[in-house]
Amino acid sequence: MRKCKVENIYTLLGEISKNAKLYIPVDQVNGAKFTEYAEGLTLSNALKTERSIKDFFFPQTENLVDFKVSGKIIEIIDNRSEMEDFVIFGARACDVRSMEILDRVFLSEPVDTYYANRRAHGIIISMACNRPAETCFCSTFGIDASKPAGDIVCYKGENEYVFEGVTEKGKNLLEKLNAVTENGGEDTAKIVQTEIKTILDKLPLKDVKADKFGKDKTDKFFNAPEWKTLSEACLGCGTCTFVCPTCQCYDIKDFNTNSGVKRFRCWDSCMYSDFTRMSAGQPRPTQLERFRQRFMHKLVYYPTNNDGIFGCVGCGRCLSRCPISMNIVKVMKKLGEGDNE
Amino acid sequence: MQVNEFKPKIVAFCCNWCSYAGADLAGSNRLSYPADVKIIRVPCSCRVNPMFILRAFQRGADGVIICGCHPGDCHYTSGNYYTRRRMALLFSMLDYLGIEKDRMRLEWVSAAEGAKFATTMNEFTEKIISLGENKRLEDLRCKK
Amino acid sequence: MQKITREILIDKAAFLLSTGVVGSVFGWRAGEFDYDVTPALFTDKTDLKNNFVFGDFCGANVSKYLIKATKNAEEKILVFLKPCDTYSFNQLLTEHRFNREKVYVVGIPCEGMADVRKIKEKAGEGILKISSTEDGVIVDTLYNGTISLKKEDILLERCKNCKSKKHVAYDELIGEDGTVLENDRFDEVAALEAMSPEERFNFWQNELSRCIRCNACRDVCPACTCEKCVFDNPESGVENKAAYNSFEEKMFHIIRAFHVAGRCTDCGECSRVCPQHIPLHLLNRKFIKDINQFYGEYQAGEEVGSRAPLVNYTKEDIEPNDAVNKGDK
Amino acid sequence: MQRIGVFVCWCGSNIAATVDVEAVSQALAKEPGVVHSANYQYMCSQAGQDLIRAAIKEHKLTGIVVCSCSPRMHEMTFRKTAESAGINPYMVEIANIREQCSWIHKDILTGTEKAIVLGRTAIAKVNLNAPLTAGESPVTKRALVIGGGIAGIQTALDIADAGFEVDIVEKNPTIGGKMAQLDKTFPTLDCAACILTPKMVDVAQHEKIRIFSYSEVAAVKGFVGNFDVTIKKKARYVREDVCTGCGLCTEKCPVKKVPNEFNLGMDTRRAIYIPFAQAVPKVATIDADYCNMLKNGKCGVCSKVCTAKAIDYEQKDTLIEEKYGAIVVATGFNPISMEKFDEYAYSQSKDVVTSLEFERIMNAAGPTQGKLVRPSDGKHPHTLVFVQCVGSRCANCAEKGKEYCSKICCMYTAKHAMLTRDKYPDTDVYVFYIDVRTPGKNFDEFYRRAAEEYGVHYVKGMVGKVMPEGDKLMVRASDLIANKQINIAADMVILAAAIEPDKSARSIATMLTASMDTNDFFTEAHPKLRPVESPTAGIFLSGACQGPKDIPETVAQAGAAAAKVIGLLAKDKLKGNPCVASSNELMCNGCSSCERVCPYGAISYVDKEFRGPNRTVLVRRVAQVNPAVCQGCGACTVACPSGAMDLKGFATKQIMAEVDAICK
Repeated sequence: MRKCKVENIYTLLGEISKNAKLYIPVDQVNGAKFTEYAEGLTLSNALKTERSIKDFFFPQTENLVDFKVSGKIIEIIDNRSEMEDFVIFGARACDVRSMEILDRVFLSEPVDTYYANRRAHGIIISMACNRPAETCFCSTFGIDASKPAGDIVCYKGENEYVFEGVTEKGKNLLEKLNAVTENGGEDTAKIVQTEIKTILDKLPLKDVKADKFGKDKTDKFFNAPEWKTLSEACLGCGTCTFVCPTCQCYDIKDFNTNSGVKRFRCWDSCMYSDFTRMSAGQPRPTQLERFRQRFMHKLVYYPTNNDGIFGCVGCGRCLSRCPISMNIVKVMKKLGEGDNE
Repeated sequence: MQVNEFKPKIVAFCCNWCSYAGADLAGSNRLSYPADVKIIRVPCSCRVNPMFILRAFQRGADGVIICGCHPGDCHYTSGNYYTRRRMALLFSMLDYLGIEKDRMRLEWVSAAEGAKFATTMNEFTEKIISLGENKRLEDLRCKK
Repeated sequence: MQKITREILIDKAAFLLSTGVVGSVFGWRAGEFDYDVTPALFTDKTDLKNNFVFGDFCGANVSKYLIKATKNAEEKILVFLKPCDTYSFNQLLTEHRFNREKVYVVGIPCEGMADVRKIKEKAGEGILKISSTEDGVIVDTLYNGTISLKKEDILLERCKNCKSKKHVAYDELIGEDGTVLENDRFDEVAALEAMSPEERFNFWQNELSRCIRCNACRDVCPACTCEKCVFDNPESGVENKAAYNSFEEKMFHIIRAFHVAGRCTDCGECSRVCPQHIPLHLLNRKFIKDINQFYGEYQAGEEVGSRAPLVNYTKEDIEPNDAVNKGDK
Repeated sequence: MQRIGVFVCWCGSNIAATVDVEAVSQALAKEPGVVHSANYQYMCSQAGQDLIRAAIKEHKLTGIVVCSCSPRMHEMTFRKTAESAGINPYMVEIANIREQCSWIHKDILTGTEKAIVLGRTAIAKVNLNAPLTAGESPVTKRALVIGGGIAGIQTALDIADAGFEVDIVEKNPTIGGKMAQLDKTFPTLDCAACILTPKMVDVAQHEKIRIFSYSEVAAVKGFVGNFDVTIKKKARYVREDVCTGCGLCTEKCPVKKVPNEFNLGMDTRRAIYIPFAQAVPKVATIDADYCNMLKNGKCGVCSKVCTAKAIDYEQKDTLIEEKYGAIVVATGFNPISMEKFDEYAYSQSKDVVTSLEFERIMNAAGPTQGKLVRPSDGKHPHTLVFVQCVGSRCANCAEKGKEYCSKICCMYTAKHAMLTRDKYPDTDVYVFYIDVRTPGKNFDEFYRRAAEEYGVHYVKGMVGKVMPEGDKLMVRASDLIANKQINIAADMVILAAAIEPDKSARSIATMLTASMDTNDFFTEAHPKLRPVESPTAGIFLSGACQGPKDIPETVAQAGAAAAKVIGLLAKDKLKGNPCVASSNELMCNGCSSCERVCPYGAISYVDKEFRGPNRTVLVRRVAQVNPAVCQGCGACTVACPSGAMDLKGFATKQIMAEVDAICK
């Protein structure tokens, strides 16, 4: 492990930013946001950034390709820019886990090369959650907020930051920072972890359990009567999906610029009334069905297709953003109330 | 002629009964106005949806002008009264968003006012040239 | 003034249910925490007793839900409406969005609702409990102990400038009716108007560029009740799912504000629900301010059947070119 | 995908001189959807149209773009061409490269470039055009004529003679209009009354004609073939059906000092009156402003003397609702007020009169029984000065007068001068003119006779000032030909006041949604080709309401308007405008915004069952447009937030495509 004094953290960040774009959480007018590092910026103390790190790898909109039509010839222009290396500092355990969930979607065959490209160029420095919030329930999905994954894991102690290289990429980067770090810090890391564990035990949502859900539970929940009351207030907006670190649905849109066509990929939301609309119409015509889709996907379909891994990381963003305060915790509790097995 | 002379794109929505006829009269009387102005014929100025105006700016227009019958003269009695309210609010909103307020204009031009049509277009084009390219309501995708 | 408690409302609802006046109750359902209240329809008395809540976090304007709720309802639906909700209620009736006969409105007074975002800003993360007091709330937190906050510091943005404590529609009132209030709700708009165009442009560019097109503002808006929104309709020519650049954000918000202009009651739900904290109400209020100034005071929803300013005219209306130049001189 | 043919017209050299038509047709050939592009000298000619027809067949065209003159000129022509070749007429769009391009741009590069953009825009639109079919609506076989002057009378008679019912609405107590006030008519000098009053009688006796005298049009709704008109019959306090027109009341009425408007206030009448002897209807009318009985309930003389018991002091204005298929406007003209022309001393001396006043003075039934005497002292005038163009052709004095030529003054002044000299050879008559305009049959001969045979002194020049001095009027003028100042001590000065449309015309135009020019003359649908129709379907123009006219012209136009009306009323059904609004019921949420802005009441709502999700049935309130009533303004399409309401032929998508094409 390597460590650096709290007061030296900006030297360290400066060092990282010499070789790659560095993004750190910075307090903005309306909450913390990953911001490109520049001297003078200060790290946010907020637990979570408003948006997850998903945006870096799977942006809300991206221009995939352009077409130029002249007469009967269609020219295809791949205007993908060469990705630069970039480093994200301060990702939380939940966000880091979300990358694993996205990887399973985008990196399995056929590989999404846009995503893969960004993944290959990105290094994630995670940060243990010193102060989890009441909306946190990552432990439900087996995530340890005191020991996040990531290329490098960081623990913030009272006087020092401690770093632990995890992946090859991470270790390499950490090595490059030897000049601004020193060996040690294991003790600090332990203390931080213990402190975090005590707090995790006090969280109001610590008892939310996902074990009733998972692989092959489609039949059990699909026709549950509870969906009606759960979904009745849903507005059908896309807030939950857009703040979610694991939602990965997108749509492809062509935009006619008058001089050609630009093809965009943009996030879609299963909550939208025209989500996956086909020539035969909308497969999920009511909000109940759309609402059910989102939660069934996170809690049943995804695990079914991905070795039992849940499609939710318990980050709690949807809990604090939903305009009508409906969320996955309420869904899990309500559906879980029913007769088990 | 200068090489880099700014040639603005101006969309003029003209109602069929008054302003389009006014434009025809300007033509018949050989009253010249800049070729930058291109006219779209609509039955009445009240057919002009704010979306059309924004669309024009998106697609690269530097100015949009709507011409209709004088209040009280609408071929459809009241169409231009609605236009007047809609555009008053829309223009005010665009101004509020910091868009140059002189990029959009509403002018009443009757079928008899060929000269007014030409003068209006001359003045408007001049104004748009002085404002320069539309940057605040542009869609970069549509720029060449 | 009588303090409205959940018990009073539950009793009222239970009574109306048992006497058969109504068949269901639209209200608010308790959540995981004290603040995450969800609008909900209750049909069962036990459910009502256990889960119905009313308190500082019942800000949601439930009038729009009546469109869906009344559609298949055989019996009347009881709905508790705060004064500001009743304006939306009337506006929806003006636009024939549901059958008045299917609704039983109980008007409830409102002293302003709390904004949990503001509480979090002041008390930090880790909120374990929020209890109401006479003039504010006491917050138990994980990290900062117990904090008490004054009501005026945690009011929802729209409640800070409450326009009316008067119910413009009800079948029955609990407590006393209030009056239309003097308010400063146009001050922010005026402040923006006083800026230079560049400043205004930068202000809005910054605000609107945060938009993620989640459509929450539209979906919560009681004036946005189209069967299919133009922005969802590929046939409309303006549909887009996510804004690629600032133009589309502007297009969406300008057109949305324009579509609700004269119909917007200024309920403020758009700003309340925006996950990106964009002050969207400032767009709608600009239209309201302009309408009042150009065409005379008009409050949407004040009266059922009133003619919205954009579907109305006088022969002496202000010319658009003068309207934008009103600030100059 | 459409198969579009582009046809670029040279319009002789009108277009070809400033637009490279070959380049335009080549450039447009590359546009999406275009399969054929050609240019030709005159597309609107038979040969040009044949070219289009042949191309439609050969290239299996589904859409046509003609780059030519304004669609207001030849859109119809090309639509018919397309139709005759088997494609829907509404698949034709015109790119206006003449009025909007070749005529206003001098530089061929600019002109060509713009013509290409305009063509491209029309192509973009046609790509989205859909075949449209017009709906049909019935025709009410009755016409309304507004105004009962010679124009209205002639129109009414012509329509009625063709077998259709006609109603005349006249705001005065009698029909007859200005012509009834005239003495003789130029150039034949037959007496106006002798030729007019028989026509008035014909009207009164015609079984197909009803006269609503002392009435006004209060409201007009509907559209061509189906107008709903509210007529306000003003209370005249005399029962028309009972009054015999004996005139006894008009002799016994004690209120004697009412200015007689028929004689332009130069004499008086009673509070109950019949405007003139040959009035139609010959019915008395009580002037409520003067009648003692109506003002303070004291009198009742007329009622006492009326043996027919026709007097009814309790009479109220009544509103009558009628349906018409066509409306003819014949609201006529008035001389302008002379109050802004103080240089002629009109307000200072009674001996300065307008030509219409002079007309009454010369009329045997006038205030002086036709004797030419000075209004001030009743003496016979020896020197008379006629001033022409008073308020006409005021290019630089538009705030005082009119920019246009009033057209009739030259001739009536010649008539007045000639008649004066004829009857009173002892007089000296001067006419001051800018130009003498006599472009009518036998007009110039008439004027020459006045000048040459009757010794009228025609002086080219304007009168600068008229100053009353003693019992003389000192006229200071310039003689432009002799290039000198003239001073004349005149006994009378007669001003040829400009004429302007009747004041009632503006409100009538608004009700009819018929457009007017800046002078408040009604605009014709086309200045040359459709001079008696207003741009609003079903509204026709007769007489001076459309522009200054003399009697023969008025009568000619009245007949022409009648012919148009007859043509319309002869149809059983009218083909409507297919470019109407229609609502997409699947998207409509029934909010009523569209209904509120529709000026024609064309939108109604129905509760309709729709298939809901998962085999449910939903009942929704949705808007429906009556295509026969809709006129296609498009106000509803913008009021509708969801875009459920769209306008055929000017659809949102089409207009956006045009915007895109222009901004490309």
